[in-house]
Amino acid sequence: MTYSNNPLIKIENLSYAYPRRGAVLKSINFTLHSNERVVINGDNGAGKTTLLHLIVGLKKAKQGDIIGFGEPCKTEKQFNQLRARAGLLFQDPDDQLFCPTVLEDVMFGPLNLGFTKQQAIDKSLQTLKKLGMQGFESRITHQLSGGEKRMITLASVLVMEPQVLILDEPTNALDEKAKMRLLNVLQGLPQAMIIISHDRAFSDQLATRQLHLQDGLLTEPSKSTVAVA
Amino acid sequence: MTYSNNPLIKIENLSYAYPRRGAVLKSINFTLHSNERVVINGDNGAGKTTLLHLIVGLKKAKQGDIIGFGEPCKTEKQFNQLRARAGLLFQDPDDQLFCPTVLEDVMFGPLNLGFTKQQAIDKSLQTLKKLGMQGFESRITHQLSGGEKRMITLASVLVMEPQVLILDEPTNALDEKAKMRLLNVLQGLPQAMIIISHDRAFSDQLATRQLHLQDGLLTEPSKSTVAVA
Amino acid sequence: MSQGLEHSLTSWSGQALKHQASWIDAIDARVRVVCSGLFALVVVLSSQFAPTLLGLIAAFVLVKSSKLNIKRTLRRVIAMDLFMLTLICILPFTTPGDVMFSVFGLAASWQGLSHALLITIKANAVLLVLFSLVATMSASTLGHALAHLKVPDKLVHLMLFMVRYLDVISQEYKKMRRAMQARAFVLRTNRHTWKSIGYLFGMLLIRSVERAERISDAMKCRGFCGRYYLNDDMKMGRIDIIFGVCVMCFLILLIGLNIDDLFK
Amino acid sequence: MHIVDGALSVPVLVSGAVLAVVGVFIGLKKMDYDHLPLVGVLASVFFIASYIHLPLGFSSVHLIMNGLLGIILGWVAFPALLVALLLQVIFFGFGGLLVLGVNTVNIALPAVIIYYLCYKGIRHESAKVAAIWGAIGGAGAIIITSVMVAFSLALSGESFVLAAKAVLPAHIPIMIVEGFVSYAAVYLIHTVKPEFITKEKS
Ligand SMILES: Nc1ncnc2c1ncn2[C@@H]1O[C@H](COP(=O)(O)OP(=O)(O)OP(=O)(O)O)[C@@H](O)[C@H]1O
Ligand SMILES: Nc1ncnc2c1ncn2[C@@H]1O[C@H](COP(=O)(O)OP(=O)(O)OP(=O)(O)O)[C@@H](O)[C@H]1O
Ligand SMILES: [Mg+2]
Ligand SMILES: [Mg+2]
Repeated sequence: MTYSNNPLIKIENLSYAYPRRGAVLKSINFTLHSNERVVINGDNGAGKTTLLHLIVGLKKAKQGDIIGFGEPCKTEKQFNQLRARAGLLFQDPDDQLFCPTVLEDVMFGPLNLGFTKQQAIDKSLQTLKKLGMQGFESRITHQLSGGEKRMITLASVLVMEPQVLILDEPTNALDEKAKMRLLNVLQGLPQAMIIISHDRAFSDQLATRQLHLQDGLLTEPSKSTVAVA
Repeated sequence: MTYSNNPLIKIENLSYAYPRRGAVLKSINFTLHSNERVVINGDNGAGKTTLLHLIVGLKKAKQGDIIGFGEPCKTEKQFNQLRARAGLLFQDPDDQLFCPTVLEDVMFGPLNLGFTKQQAIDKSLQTLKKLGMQGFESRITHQLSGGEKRMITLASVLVMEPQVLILDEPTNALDEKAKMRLLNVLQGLPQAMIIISHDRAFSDQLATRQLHLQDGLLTEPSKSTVAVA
Repeated sequence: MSQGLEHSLTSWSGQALKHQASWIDAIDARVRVVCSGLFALVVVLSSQFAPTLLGLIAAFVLVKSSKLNIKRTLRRVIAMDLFMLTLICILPFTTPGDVMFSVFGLAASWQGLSHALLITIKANAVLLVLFSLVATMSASTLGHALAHLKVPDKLVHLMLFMVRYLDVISQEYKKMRRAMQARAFVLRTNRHTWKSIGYLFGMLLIRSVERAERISDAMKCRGFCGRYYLNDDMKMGRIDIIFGVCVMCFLILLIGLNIDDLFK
Repeated sequence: MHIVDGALSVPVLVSGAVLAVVGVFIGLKKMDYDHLPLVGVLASVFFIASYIHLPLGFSSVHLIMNGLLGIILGWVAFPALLVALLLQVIFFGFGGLLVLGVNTVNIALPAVIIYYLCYKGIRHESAKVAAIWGAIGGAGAIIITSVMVAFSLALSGESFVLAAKAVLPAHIPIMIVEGFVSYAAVYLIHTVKPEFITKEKS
């Protein structure tokens, strides 16, 4: 694989600790290039979710740098711009679907980006169609099934046209069929991705690179278990 | 395997429908004998959780009989006795842990069964030890990792000394290591079990019999896909 | 857009109720909200039987034409706080006036009875109108209507959030409650019960707070920076104006009946 | 606890509405958009609390928990409870439309009073002490609420005075239950996630 010169996301020496706990992440280094799909796995509580939240600035690292699309991010404003270009899919879809209807939920992002209402509606309908979810726009979000909720959250992230997709355990509690469907959709997307998954079969089919998070360190497990540093 | 004459749990013609939905379960028949470990799989929303809740009377069936330990169960009181002998592990451990500390949570069951506080403490400590969780008794439940939570919920069910264990997707969101640990513990337990799992590898190693729930029917998939009826 | 959505009556409890479409659905939400508010004002402030009774009849007509499920509606009206109903039963005995009958030396008066009846009629009329005009819209439509009626934005969004998460949290509550039941827990009148319920409630609070944090994060991730958008624009049509005028005329009639009685 | 439409006199209705508007206004001022999810979710929890029926002898009582809500939310309890009560009227027919103001004040004002009374105690380092303050807050809020309900009835006419007198004793069992439940709830929160109550609210 040929990497373009400019990494999309670059993390340098990132460390994090929760109050009254030992360090969760210890000096992590990581780069995401375009066309990559990096799967990160690791034990429960290894700090995977924490890492993703640090990347998009939902938590602030005490130490280390996050460079998104060539620009170092420090302030809330800088992270705000990063978030528009790096879409995060949460572990629990219920956290992400906070509007009463599907259309309102998908429109929420574009409206915040400054699109007019009509543009937002058009974009949302297009995105829903692309994911094969046309006809769902006036459904009530909390009455959807688990798999449907997952698809709508994906739509609400994709509608913002991010350059990077960040997915936190997208297959959680999905059955085989829903998993296959999601896999197909994700494989068809052009974006670079960072994916957390415990699911071997799923990650093997999706990943261009796999990493393992353990004891606060990010390691490349397959070849020689050497710390990526 | 030799079946004893008296099945532990017997279900006859059980049907269930949620209001304003089609039937979820259509005339299910099922028997659990001692020493059996039956794994049930099926798609999201197939009605697996519903079936388990019906068995222990958390939902009441409109039609059909549930015979637990030789006695037909109809009233809440009868089901309450059944529940003391058939322990149910919920799909999400967070739903089951509601006390501040591990010890209090494990004690909850024995206290409900009418044991004194001291007896309840003794029983709980014993059970925790048996599962290799000694030293956890004063930990705060909410701060445990996913795998630890699963073990504590298992302890809080086992402490009631049930004759049957009913497990709803016990490996959900567990990492590989926690899964192996759970598998070992479960294989070492003498109880008959009903287990729901999407996880092939896990169920293949644990099951003495596998069933498939689809379209409201419980079928034996492996041999000839004939309805068990 | 919002038409054809699920019935709001039970939308938070997650039951997909079949909402029977009726001509009421075609009326602008703002008109419905304002009309029911004014109706409540006029009926509650009436001092005579005739206008309240007329109001109740009008409420029945609305219930019929909005095709509410009669059984469910009745159940809800009867569910009106039992505590208040007992209060109403006390009234005849505490109001001085012409004696109707007496029990154990306590005299029940006609005036008291008529007062109690008046309260019952008023309360029911208002509720039925609310059920048929307001409760038949989806919660989000109601929210948008309130926002257009200059109810503060924050209050409207608070309502929308509540409607959205009532279901999620009540599911969580039910699951935890079932898990307790599965461990042979039975509600009794003792400290073990109260302690367990207290723990359950506390845990529910903590989980909800953590969820709220995750929701805020999810909103930030989609570019949210402190400003909400409401996306329904509402237009008044002919049917809205006709309906509004009819209700106004009816209310003026009710007011007139009151005045008429005052002059006698 | 919910007073129905039509029972109260006009002056009581009007003063209730005015007080409620003032309270809601202060609450909204103290609530940022950032807090919306938190307040919305907490209000939902309290909405659900009113569906928890506990047996008491031969009858049963349902939880109100406005004391605990006040301890957590302070003045923001006003908008939260207004919305919760509005939804209860529309969805379930508890209470009424015009008495919404009175009902909101009757439940939210005690919550705010408890907030100021228990502010210090609930932030005590010891979980047990904090829980006792929680119990005081839980039971206290019910007492204040029932006094206020009694007053709104008594002020609405001679004939309601007896009913108003009956309100207080009727609430004593609820008060006891609520005290115990609040004790356990605060104890749990204090052990599991102390920063939830001890952190300063912005
Ligand atoms: N708000 C918090 N306060 C204190 N500790 C926390 C907090 N959130 C997470 N932790 C702890 O930090 C560690 C890492 O959590 P994180 O959620 O990142 O794990 P994870 O790898 O995503 O696990 P999972 O696979 O279960 O999702 C865990 O030990 C967790 O208990
Ligand atoms: N309270 C409810 N009201 C109405 N429908 C419900 C309710 N609970 C579950 N259902 C529906 O009943 C069906 C069966 O649900 P159930 O939870 O038993 O599925 P499951 O097999 O356990 O799925 P999963 O693998 O996702 O856990 C689903 O279609 C679900 O949407
Ligand atoms: Mg995680
Ligand atoms: Mg299930």
